Amino acid sequence: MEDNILIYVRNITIGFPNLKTKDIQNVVKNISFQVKKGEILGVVGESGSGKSMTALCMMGLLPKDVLVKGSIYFNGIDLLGLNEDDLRRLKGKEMSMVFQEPMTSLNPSMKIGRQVEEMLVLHEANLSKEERRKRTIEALGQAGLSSGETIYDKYPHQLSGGMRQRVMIAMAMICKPKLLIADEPTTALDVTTQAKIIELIKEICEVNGTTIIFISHDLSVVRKICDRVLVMEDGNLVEEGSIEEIFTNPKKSYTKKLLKAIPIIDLDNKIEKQNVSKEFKLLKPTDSEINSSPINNYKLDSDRILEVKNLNVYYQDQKGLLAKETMTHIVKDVSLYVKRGETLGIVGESGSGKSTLSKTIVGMIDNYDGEIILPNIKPQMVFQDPYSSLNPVKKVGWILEEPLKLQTKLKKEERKERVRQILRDVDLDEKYADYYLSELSGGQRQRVAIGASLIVNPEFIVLDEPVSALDVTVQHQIIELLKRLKRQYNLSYLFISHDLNVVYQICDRVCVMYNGEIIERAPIRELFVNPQHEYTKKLLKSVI
Amino acid sequence: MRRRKKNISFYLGLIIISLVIIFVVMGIFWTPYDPNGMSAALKNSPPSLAHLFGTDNFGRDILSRVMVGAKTTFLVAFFTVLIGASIGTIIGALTGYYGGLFDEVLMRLNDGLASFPSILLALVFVSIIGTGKYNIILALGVLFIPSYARIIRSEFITLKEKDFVKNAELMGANDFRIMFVHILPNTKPIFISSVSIGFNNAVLAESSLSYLNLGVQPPDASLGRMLSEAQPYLFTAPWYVIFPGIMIILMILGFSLLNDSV
Amino acid sequence: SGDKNNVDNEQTPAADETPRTPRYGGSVVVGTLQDLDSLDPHKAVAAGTKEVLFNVFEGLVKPDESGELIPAVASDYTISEDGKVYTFTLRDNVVFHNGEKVTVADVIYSLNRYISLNKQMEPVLSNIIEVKEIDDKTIEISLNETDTELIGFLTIGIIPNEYDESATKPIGTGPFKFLSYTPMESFKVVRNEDYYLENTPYLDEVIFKVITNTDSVIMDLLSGSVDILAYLTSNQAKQLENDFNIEEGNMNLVQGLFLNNEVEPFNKKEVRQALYHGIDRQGILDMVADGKGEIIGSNMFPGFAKYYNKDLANLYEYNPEKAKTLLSDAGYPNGFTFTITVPSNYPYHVDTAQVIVEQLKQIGVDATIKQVEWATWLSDVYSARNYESTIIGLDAKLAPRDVLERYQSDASGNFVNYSSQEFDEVFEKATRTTDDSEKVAYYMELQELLANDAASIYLQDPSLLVAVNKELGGYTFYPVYVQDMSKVYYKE
Amino acid sequence: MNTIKLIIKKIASLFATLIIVSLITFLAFQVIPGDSVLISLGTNATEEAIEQRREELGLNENVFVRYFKWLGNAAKGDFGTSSQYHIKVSELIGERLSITIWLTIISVVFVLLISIPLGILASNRVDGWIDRIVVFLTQITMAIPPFFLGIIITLIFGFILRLFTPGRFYYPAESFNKFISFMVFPGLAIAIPKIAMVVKFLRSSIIRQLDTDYVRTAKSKGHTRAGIMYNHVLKNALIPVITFIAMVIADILANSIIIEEVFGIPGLGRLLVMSISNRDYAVVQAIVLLIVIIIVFLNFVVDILYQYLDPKVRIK
Ligand SMILES: Nc1ncnc2c1ncn2[C@@H]1O[C@H](COP(=O)(O)OP(=O)(O)OP(=O)(O)O)[C@@H](O)[C@H]1O
Ligand SMILES: Nc1ncnc2c1ncn2[C@@H]1O[C@H](COP(=O)(O)OP(=O)(O)OP(=O)(O)O)[C@@H](O)[C@H]1O
Ligand SMILES: [Mg+2]
Ligand SMILES: [Mg+2]
Repeated sequence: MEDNILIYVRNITIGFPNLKTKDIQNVVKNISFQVKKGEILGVVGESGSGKSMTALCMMGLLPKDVLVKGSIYFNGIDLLGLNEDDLRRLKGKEMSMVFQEPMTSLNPSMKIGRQVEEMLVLHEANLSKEERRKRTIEALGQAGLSSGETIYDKYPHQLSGGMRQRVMIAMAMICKPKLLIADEPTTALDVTTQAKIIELIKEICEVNGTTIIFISHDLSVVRKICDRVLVMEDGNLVEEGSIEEIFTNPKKSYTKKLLKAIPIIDLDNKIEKQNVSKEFKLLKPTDSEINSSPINNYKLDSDRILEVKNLNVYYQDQKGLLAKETMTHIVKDVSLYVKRGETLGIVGESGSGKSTLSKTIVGMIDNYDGEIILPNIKPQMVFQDPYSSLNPVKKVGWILEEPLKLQTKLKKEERKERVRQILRDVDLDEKYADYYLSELSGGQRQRVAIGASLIVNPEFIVLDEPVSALDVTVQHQIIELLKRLKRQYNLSYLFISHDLNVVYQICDRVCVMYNGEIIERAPIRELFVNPQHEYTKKLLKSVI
Repeated sequence: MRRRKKNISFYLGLIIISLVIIFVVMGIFWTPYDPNGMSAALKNSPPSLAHLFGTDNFGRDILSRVMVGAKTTFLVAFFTVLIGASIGTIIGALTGYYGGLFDEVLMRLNDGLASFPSILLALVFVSIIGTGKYNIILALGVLFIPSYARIIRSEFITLKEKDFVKNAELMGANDFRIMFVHILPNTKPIFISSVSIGFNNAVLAESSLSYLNLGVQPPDASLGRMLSEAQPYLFTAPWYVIFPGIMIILMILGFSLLNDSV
Repeated sequence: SGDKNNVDNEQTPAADETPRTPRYGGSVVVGTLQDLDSLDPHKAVAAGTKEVLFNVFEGLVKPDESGELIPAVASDYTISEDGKVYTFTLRDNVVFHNGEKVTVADVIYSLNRYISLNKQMEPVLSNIIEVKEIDDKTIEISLNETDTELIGFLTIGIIPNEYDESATKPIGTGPFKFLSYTPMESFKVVRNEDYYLENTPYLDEVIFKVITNTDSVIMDLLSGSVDILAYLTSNQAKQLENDFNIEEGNMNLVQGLFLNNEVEPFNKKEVRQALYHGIDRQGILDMVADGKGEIIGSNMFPGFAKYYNKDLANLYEYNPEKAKTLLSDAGYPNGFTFTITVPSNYPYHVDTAQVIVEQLKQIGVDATIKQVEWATWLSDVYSARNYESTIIGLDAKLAPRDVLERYQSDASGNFVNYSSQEFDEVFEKATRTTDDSEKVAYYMELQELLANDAASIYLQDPSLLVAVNKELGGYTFYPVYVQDMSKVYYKE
Repeated sequence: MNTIKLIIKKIASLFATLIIVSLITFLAFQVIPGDSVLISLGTNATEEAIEQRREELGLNENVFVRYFKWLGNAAKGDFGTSSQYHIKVSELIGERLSITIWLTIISVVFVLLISIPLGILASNRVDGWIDRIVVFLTQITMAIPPFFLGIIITLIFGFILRLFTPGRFYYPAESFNKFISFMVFPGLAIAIPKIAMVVKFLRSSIIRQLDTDYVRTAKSKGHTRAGIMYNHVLKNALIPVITFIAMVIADILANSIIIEEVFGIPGLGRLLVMSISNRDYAVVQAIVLLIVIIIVFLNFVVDILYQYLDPKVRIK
């Protein structure tokens, strides 16, 4: 083995025993690859193709009943042959990992600061308490969490999706490991933050000689930072090569398909079906727009499905039992509306209050003032974090069937049929109906969540980062599905995403959120062509 | 939630419980002797071929008594847990989910019931509906409610904050469905252990009631009653205590082994 | 050490096969199965309390081991010919535990206090017209009507004049002085140095320890934390044989299956008699007490030898066939069902009930047992008479009328609802007569009446088994409930 | 919510509970047959005597009048006099309460000290041999009725090992050391089945947590098994167990009767049983109320702990 090889994965097969049929289902099939020291290796591929499983396998973190064949050499040591203690010594210090799902991967009852700091406690025992704290806050800051001091004392559920992701990154990098496996580390980050993080990763790689395995769906990011790429499909390693080779001269049909599906913002081809151009250049909604009729006996414009007026949302913070409660003002004086058959996009900085806004709209947060008018509609919501928003003890089939049971009078057979249909729609095999969520990949879970919200064709759906964990082909398919349903049933969406490509493809109008406020709103094309606010300009610069 | 493999405990539990059930069912149709038949000549005779488990202080065949006693004990424990767990779960679910004044009121009642002396409660039941097996079931069942209510409530308090619950609300599930279809299955591991512990407690409570003479009335047999009757003969006729004791242990052991691996 | 010659004749330790020299001093723990209900000798009603207080209080007279009443605080007494005047002469040297001498005033105060507190419960007392002082050594009790048995009630404790702290700091004249009492725990007494009998008692200290859990009794005895314990079961006695002396006496109880004579079908004499024939009393005795005890046939126990009618024990032989015939004659060819209500705190009675249930199956009678708490028994069975049958043991004071008076038709203790004019008449005569042999004859007749009528099913007088530390001697049985510790001593 | 407000609210609701429970106890005494008069008069009772005694004790008054009289006195701190022992209830209960509380503390200490490590040990390697042994042992000990366990412990420690004298109880005032060294054994007898239950409960709660993603994260940090257990799993796993332990404590407190009987400990439990059978209303009432106070307090502590353990939960 060459000296400069850090990781050598040889003939790895990962299989799950199926309790019912008693056979073994291989989710990673006999793959081999090598990673050089200091290299950044990108791993792309179909959702559910075994990327995360391979990564977990390297870290020795697969569930207990999994069967693994093959060997993984780290610096010449066979990881699979190591005993528990020796393997443990490598973890955290020598190799660390950013997990795909940051919500469930953080301990819900432990403060963020302590969770990050723990790395130092475990691996740099000589540090004093103050030093540890300093380093922790520093690491959080590097990961783009400038207010490290306040975040230190928060619990995971008090952070936004992107903030959690950055916490995970800070945690994985704080000890400057030799190998960093990052499984979709930037899915929940807005492009500006993403750019910052990627800079950081690159820098770390250069300064510390860290080797990085970077699993991502975002091919443009992969292209930007990786040296080499692996392409996976259905458990197989279909192609391997340098960035140039793969992106310019793909050999395998899957790779080609993947590259073709990369969404490109083609400003000229965007067909303008909407007649909303009047709104152009509005920083704040005009009075006439909001108060189109007197407040007292307000009736919603028949074509408006949602109207939000001067909404302020707060979170209660209580530090310790005896402390007084304080209120944090998160969403500040937000007004917006969604028309029937329209898709309103919300983009914005991570932690700016997008999820908070959407949760308030669907009625999950009570601490608000202002008005939310949602006449006679049951909005559905796709949560940013699909894993925790779906019932963990139920099978996928049950979860998908539940809304049908609740909202339709379909017979059992019809319901089953609908479930099969929606599974196909979101590009999941029917067999997954029999799976628990814990047995799915990140992207598969996300698709289940989308399926569950779409299955009854609700008039209005709030989607919070619905496609962040999907590979571009599936992403494309989902977006097409959403568009089709929208046309077919005249659905309306409130679509939150940091992925401007996606936003561009699906949204009719966009609001840009920054620090709890809507700083800009415009029809989609206008926004891209002619951004007004500084932040918006910055956002767009990092894409186009 | 991961599917867990069925392991040795499961099969061991299955075997034990099957044996117990066979034993009990057989006792319904046939016993080697009349379980209440006495004989002065046979008083306290040790196990022999004629009396495999020996005889008690009335010369009654212990094997026959264990057979019918196991049935009584099993039924009492089973229904006690059924009553306690079902009502307790409902109360725990409602209070945990809704919280507020409702919770406050029911939980205070619950505290009251939990602190109310069980003997006094049993006496009240006895005075209202008389003694006997069914009365014990009712009294014990009521006594068991608070513990289930507490445990399920505490589970609900944590679970109701989860996003999947909020999501279920959005899907249009009514409170009832959210509580019992969405949240409840998530309490399964805790619920299962409390059922198993409850079964156990019920068997023991039955024997304690017999010990306090409020349980099954003589000459009817129950395992608990036999144990407490056997107590004075611990040294002179140890078989009297050993066989019902083994039966109780088997019953509880089998049940919880089975339970553990569900 | 003790000097045998100085010991009063009457106080000689009862027959111990190999009398060894008693030693003075030492402390003994006596287990009692019932907590004390009051320390006031005039208020205590529980047998278990009287047993204990016997050591602290003495009456004008007190019982000896043969059931005779011997002088105590009084040195002598006479009963007038017509049985209406009792005259007592006080003993000279009796002092209270507080050091004061017992005077006539003390006696009069005590008797009056007792009478006023208890006359409703013991109607006999209302027969007393007055208690008066004759001189500083003599008192006289005069009665309304003739009653020679009243002497049996004069065992009541003498307490200091106007003393009203008996409930917490009892002061008596008995061989032991009260030291302390902890409810549910123990009652401690110490030797009374000034007791009027020289060299009595032997022990320095006696602790009556309340043991409510009969199941831990064996452990307590074996571990040495209890020296004397009465009311053992035959099984417990067996287990203790090696480590303790097991003394056997009589319980002096009438244990019976008492039938409510007013409810169907027990209102029919034939049915009651049928049950008698259908119950194998010897079988019960063998089963529950390994044969220890004595079969009885009426409401009187053998210990009361003078009045006991022994011919009745076998009046009804065990004969299921005859029982069945009687039942069909009475209109129950297929038997009947009934409930036996048993106080659950008496395992002995519960066991007896179990055997009876089994035996009665032979004659087609189906009995079920209902265990109740003592309080419930008192209210439902005894007081409200709302029951079909019950098993209980009846005890009595040393007066034959006390044993039998409850069977008078209108007696308040007549919980079996027995009603017989003949009985009432004979009872009247028995209590009125002053002639002793006539009295005995009447009482024999009363027992016969009860037996012939099968007023209830009289089963047995169980034997009283007492475990006594092998180091101890002098344990004495009485025909009434007492634990006389003044005769107990450590052997040299 | 402000903690002081919370405490005030809890105290208010405690009083409500006390009133409800005392009323229920009172009514229970109306339902069950027998009364203290009959008990104290025994078989000597005549109707006149009973009537007179009832009159003296005010038992002939209307039930509610009696209840409110009791309530009024109780509010002034006067819980009445024991009908059996003719002494003040407070006096009768005083020392017994401390004995029972000691017994409870000793057994709870046993439960906590043994069951938590044992539960962790067992779930450290689920289905490993230690786990199997622990599960098996706990299962068996769970199945032994308390009175029986009491006897076995007396036999083993009292007769075979001679570590204490069965039946020879010492008051704390007599000798505190002897008191404690005696109480250890009944404490053990109470604790053993509870230990088994807590182990079982804790084990299943831990197993549930071990399956979660955050544990995976902790593993990736290079924690040892023990480190994961103490720093991550335990806190989350304890949430349901805390409730259970509070229940166990309440149970020990309220139901140590049988053990007190077997070991001859003059505690509250025994007093309660005796008082119930003696229909000694005042004593029973006072004991029940004491237990209520302790249980409500325990549950309050649990609620507070909850908030501490699960940051998402807020006491309202
Ligand atoms: N416990 C399990 N039992 C059975 N199958 C499982 C289990 N866990 C994961 N799988 C399957 O393994 C496959 C690979 O999952 P993995 O998480 O590695 O996908 P991925 O490539 O990371 O996908 P994504 O991009 O969506 O995260 C998926 O098809 C999933 O259904
Ligand atoms: N439960 C909570 N309690 C207190 N603060 C919270 C809570 N949830 C979110 N916050 C805070 O509210 C702010 C906005 O969070 P939100 O989740 O709405 O952001 P977001 O715009 O969705 O970000 P992202 O794109 O990263 O998901 C964050 O600063 C976060 O720390
Ligand atoms: Mg993945
Ligand atoms: Mg968000």
